[in-house]
Amino acid sequence: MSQTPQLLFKNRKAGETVFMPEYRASGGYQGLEKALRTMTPQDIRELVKAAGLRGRGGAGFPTGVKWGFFPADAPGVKYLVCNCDEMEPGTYKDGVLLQADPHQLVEGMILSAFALQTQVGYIFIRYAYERQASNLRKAISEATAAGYLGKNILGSGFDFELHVHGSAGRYILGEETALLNGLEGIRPNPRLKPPFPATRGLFGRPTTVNNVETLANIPHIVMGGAQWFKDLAMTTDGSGTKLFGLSGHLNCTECFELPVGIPLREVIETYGQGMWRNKQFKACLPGGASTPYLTGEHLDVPLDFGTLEKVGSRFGTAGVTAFDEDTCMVAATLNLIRFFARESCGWCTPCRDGLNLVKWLLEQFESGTGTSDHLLMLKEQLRNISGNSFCALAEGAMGPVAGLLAHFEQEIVDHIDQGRCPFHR
Amino acid sequence: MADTLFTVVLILAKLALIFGVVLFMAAYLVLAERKILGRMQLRYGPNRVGPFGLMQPLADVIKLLTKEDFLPARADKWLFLVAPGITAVTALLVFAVVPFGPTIEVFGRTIPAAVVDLNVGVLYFLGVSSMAVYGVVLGGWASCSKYSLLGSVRGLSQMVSYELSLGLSLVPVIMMARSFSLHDIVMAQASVPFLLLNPVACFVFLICILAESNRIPFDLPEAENELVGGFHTEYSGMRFGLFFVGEYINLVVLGSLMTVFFLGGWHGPWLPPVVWFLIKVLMVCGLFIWIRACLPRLRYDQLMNLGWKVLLPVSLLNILVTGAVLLGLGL
Amino acid sequence: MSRHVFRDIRGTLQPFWVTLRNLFRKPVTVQYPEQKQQLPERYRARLILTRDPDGGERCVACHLCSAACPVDCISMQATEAADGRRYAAWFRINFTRCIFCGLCTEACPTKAIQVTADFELAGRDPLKLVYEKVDLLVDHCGNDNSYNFYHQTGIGVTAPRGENPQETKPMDVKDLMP
Amino acid sequence: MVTLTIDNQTVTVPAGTTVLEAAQKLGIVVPHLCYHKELGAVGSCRMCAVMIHKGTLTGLKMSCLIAVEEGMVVTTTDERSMALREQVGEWLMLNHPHDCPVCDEGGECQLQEMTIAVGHGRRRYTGKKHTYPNQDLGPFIAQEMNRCIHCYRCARTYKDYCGGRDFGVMGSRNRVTFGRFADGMLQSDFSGNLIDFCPTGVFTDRTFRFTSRFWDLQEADSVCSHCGVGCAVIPGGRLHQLQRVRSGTNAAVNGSFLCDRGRFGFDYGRHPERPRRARRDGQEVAVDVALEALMSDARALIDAEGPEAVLLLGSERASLESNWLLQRLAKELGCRVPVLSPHARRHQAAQAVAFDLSHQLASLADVRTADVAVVFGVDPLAEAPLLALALRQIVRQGGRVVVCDPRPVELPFAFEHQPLSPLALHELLGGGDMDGKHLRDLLRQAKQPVLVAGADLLGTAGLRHVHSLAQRIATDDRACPIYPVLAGANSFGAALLSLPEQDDLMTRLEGDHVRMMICLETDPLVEGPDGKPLGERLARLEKLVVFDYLPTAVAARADTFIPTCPPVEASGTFINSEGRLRRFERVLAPGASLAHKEDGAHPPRAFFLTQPDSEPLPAPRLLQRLLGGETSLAQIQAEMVMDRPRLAALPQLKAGEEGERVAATVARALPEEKLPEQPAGTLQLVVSPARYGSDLLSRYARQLTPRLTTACVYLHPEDAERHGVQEGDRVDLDTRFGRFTLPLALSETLARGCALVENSAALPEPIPGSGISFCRIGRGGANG
Repeated sequence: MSQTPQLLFKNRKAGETVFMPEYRASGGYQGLEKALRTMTPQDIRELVKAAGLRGRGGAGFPTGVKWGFFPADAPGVKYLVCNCDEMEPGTYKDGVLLQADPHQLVEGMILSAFALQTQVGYIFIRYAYERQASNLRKAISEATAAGYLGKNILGSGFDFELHVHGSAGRYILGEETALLNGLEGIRPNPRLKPPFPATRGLFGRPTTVNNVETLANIPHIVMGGAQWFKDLAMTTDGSGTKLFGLSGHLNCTECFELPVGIPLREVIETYGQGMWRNKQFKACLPGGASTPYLTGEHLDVPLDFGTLEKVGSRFGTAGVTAFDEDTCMVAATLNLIRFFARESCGWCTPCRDGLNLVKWLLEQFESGTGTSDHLLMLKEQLRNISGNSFCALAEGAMGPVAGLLAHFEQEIVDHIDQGRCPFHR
Repeated sequence: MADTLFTVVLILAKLALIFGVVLFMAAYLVLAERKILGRMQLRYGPNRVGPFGLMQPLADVIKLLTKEDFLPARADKWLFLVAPGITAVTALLVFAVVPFGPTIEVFGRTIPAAVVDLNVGVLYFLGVSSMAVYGVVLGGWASCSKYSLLGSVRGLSQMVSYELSLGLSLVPVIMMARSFSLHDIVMAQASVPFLLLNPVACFVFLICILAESNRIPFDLPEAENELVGGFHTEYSGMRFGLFFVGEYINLVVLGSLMTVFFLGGWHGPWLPPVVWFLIKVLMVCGLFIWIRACLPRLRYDQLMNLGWKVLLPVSLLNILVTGAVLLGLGL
Repeated sequence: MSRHVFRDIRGTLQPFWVTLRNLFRKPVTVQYPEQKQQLPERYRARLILTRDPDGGERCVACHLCSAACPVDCISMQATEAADGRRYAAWFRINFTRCIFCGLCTEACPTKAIQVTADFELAGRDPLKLVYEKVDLLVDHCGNDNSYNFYHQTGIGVTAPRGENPQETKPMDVKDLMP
Repeated sequence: MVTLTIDNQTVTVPAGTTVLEAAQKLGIVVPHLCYHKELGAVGSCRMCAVMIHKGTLTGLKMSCLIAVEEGMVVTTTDERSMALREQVGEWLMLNHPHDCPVCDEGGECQLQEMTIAVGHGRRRYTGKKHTYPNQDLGPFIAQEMNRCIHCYRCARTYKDYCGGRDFGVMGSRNRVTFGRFADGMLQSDFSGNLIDFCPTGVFTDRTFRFTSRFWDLQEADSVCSHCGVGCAVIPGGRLHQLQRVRSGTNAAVNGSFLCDRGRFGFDYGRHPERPRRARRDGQEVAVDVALEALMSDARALIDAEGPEAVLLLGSERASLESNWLLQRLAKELGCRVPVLSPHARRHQAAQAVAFDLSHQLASLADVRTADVAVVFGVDPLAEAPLLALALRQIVRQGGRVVVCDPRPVELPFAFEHQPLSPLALHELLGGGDMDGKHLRDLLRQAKQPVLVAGADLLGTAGLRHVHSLAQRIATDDRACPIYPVLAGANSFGAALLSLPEQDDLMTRLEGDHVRMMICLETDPLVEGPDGKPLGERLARLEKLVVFDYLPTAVAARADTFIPTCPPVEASGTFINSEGRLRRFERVLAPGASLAHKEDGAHPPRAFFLTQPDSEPLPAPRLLQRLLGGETSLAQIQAEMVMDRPRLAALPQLKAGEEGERVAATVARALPEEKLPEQPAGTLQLVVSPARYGSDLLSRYARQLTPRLTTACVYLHPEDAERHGVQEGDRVDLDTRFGRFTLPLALSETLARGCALVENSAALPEPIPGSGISFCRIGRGGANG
């Protein structure tokens, strides 16, 4: 349990936030200094690519590849945006990270900005993360005072300014193009892609949007090197460590930094300290609310992007939410779908109206008025919403529904047959 | 002088009688047809005017007479006006030679029971009845309407086609009667009607007169549901009435001829000859009406095929056979 | 020659027998003015405009009946009442043209226009057969005693907006809560 | 060009076309809702799914978003895409109310069509439906939010395309609503486009509310006659009454848009005082009697007094055919050629456009695609509203618009305004370098520059300068076309028909030669610049004959009045400002409406062979009767082509098409216009049309009343201070057409040294585009 190398959480102390002196004492800003003195932007980009870092915000797109699309050499203003709009149910790792150690993100952003040659950075932070935002503001002012931010950073001739921007507080703002719209001050509907933000992003300029954890990993990669970072993972094609936010029917629901590729059983039994009240494990969401369920048969699956995709789920944000044997999966899914239907921006039909229909169908099952026609309808919804919505919200929302239909269809049938919820006492 | 005067008076009297009887029969045939058709179709037929609808013909005449006499624009005025008359008049004219009874002796004179007893009565009948087609053709053509024209063209070719078989079907009759006089023909059937002697000729004749009279199943010139009435589409009022009456007079006339040529004329036991004659004529008319209730209209090509490919060879063959038999019998 | 000679001959002669037999049967004709027939329930004759169960005019003058009418015998003008109800300012059916096909009743979304079995419409003055709304509107629901179109529409006419069955209350669009 | 295969048919389309548009070209309708050809695709409704078998992206894709690729293979009837479309139909109908019978959109509703097209017919959702509160959006537009399917077309039309600021999207998820922040009349001058662009019945025409069904309307392709732009419109009416106007489509002119003046200002033709009977000396007479009498009067006068005795006056709102037949009538009578416009200066400017500039005129489509536009002397929203919309598209695409105009021009987009008084504007154009260099550089650097010239303010001299400026800007590889703004629907046509020997109206009326005047669909007292002297002169005429369909001032003074028909009741041809021949077709038969007069009133029960009051005949028909012998419009047009070769396209012209540009033949020398000297102590007077209620037609369009603004005098604050007047004062204005008193309003964006009044009924003589004149201003004595 303690042998996992702690990168992001190495300075974490309960109830405390680490600021400049401690951060620097623990080796902070060394990566930045090393990079600005000895490396070219191209070197950093290639290093990140070699390290195999995959986006920690949920989609898991390789960061190096994403940076490869960015026109770093193009003239004019370019933007780096940090997506800290962490609104997914079951996911709270960024909040914990920023609560513990905000400077990591600041350093990571400066490094990334240098790698991508962007002049302006924004941290788009969830409205509820007031403490984290003030931590960040303090970290930024400290970094500015220390010369890590502003004009001509460390004499390298590189300029970077960093701003914290509070979100208006809707889930859709976590979608990168909606986030850009929100940042611009207009209605946060997702934008049409292409053009991708890398070519036309914030204010029409090239922009890259990365998750907090992704950016916070950059200094460690620069310091430790690509191979070291890859070796941290327990699977061959994974890399690095990951912040696992445990929640649900577990004895311990905390955030841990664990290696990528750790088996689910170990997460539940060792770190989660087993199921709450000694009940049986029934299912879990492996990576936040928008990922299909894993069941007891998946307990030995290593938690990584590739392996989870093979079993029909997604790694997502690694916010593991466990359910015990007494949980009605229809009710659990309905609860999630209610959230997603409420958080739809209303732009495209599958999300705006389709999720509501799914919600209504699940309500029918749960209230005992569902029929087998409704089950057929639910399957149609799954087929028609997934892959056909404008952005990933509706598709993610259908993740739990897909899991429900794949593993717990019998539970729906029980609801229909009994005319009531079998778990309801 | 007195002789001539007597003849004239006699002829006029016979004419008046025949005229009256034939027209009366035509009028009531209309009613009879409507009633019989109705009953055959499980209807009542006309039953509103007078008891059992017996005054219906009168009502029809009044109606027809009071209707507007309509002349289509661009119609050929004179022909249009004359055509219905031709139909009615030719039908009546044929009746001049029809003997409806044996010769009677009045004041020492032998008077034939016909307007005239021509010794070429058959030829007269053939000649005059051919004239009837003019009514149809001219009426249709003069109307300046495409339906009328189509109807009259159909009528023309139909009549020409069947005229031939009609004439040929009478040849065996003449051969057997050895006379062109209708009176002689009737006399020749005193014992056995030609129907029994030569049923083939009778059958051909029956079909041909059906076609001559433009009645179902040979009513192609009118064909209400294809040609809106055919040659008389544009006629209204009494002119239409004339066509109509002409058709029924024709029915009576052809019935009479059928009687004369094949049914033995006025010959018959117990009853007076004229009554026999009437009974036979009405039977033929009844047959016509019955056929109308039963058979559908032929298609045009079927009509022509029947005329030229069936009836004509059959009647020619019949002449040969009749001739051979007569020769064989040495008569 | 046809291969079915005997069938054809039989087919030609059979009608003679049928007609002959019919000649001695009793006709089926109903002698109309003296005898009257019991009409079927769905007989289609004179049209009426019915009212909804609450007594309001059902017709909303949507023009669907006039659009469905194959002989263009229906005409109307829609107008709006103070409560937002759409109704016919005038409604006219020209029964001299009507062919009683009933397509208007099929088209009617509010069940306003309905057929009755009253078919004795003949008259000498054609204008007397041009029926106006006052002649057409009746005081009952016709053959459906429960349907009220405005309960299904979502617009507030018979009840305030959102208070009909199967509707939620109007949402507060300025509410910041999701 | 790219070739691809859709449903086993190959089609070749330009690169950049979407699959949806390519399919449409093949006649394959892919159901869609949020896509509109003017607004483009945003991919929100997800209905236009097709299956792409070969291409960069394969699988189920939205056809409105996928650009065509060479060799692409697409099927539109794939099972998966059909299933998705049907599902989208179901989603959209979840909350849609079943109120089609009481919805004005019923029958022309894209949602109805698409729901049927996708095959959604059975409702499976039995839950509750959402309802929304509605907003009062003013007298023109009714809102019924329950019907909304959230395609965002309204916001894209109103905000993005038309630049309206008081309308938008509110809320999220399936509670998204579209509307104003608070109840109130929509402020944009293009608000009516919401009606056309909403695919369902959320926004409907309130003036047309519950009036008719789409399928009952008589409709025909026509041309809007409110201004010189000549937008394609489709008026619709029933029971002999024009009931609404919707936008037609003309890619070269208005696209699919229409301004509110054109859309809602159509009811001049059903004005209650519209004269429908011929009148002679105060007595109603039959039209033929009146025509005969007028002909014999004219002949007698000409025989007695010579050809000068009868003066014919044509019009800028009469059709090309009417004006030409008027010229024929002059020939027939043996009098001098007709004057074709009551406003000499305006007419001269139109001639300059028709003869000097016609080879380098821009169409509105050219304006939309330009990247720099400089506008001289035009207030687009007032004079040519669709021009404002076209200019907005320049800015939306990143271009720039500069407006040089004395008025406080407001436009629905960001632009650079240079407030220049009329004289300063002439000086600038004539080579003065006041900011001129900046403009010239801007134009020189532009890839596709366009100049917009207002004929009313610039006059012949100004147009000349704009012409030479355009020649200087143009290079070999790119032209610099000019979009002229003319006042009347047929100003260009009237100018094109005019003959060199034609004089202006006042010159002809000098002396006492003219004894009889015949006015064709014009009111020279309002449309001419010389109201008062003209009025005095008209009083001295022996005979005044007026042909018109409006109850105008001159019609009231006529000895002989003959009713004619507005464009919706006749067919004919207009030439719009850009020199485009446009045919309009008759929509309705002339005559009084059969519709009910008040609530519940029935139309007549009795039958007539002719409707009462159905006498009005189109002007060309009446003129032909005067000439003896009526022929068809086609015959007149054939004769016109023989007479005027520039109109060669006339016989092939069809209503509803783009129309043909009339090519220039020989440029003709125009007289120099001398600018007047400004007397000391005066202000330059600018008489500008208001957006509503200035032109003759909208004066009689009562539906526009809610949009009328109060008349006032505008001054720059500095000028007001110099003259000692304050905002809200009633001030006296001494002008050459009289003194009048109006309240004063100040405007920072007005040019200095100018007084601006809007031409309205408040003026003693409404004088449109009076050119350059001067006025003195003082405190109003009457009521302070």
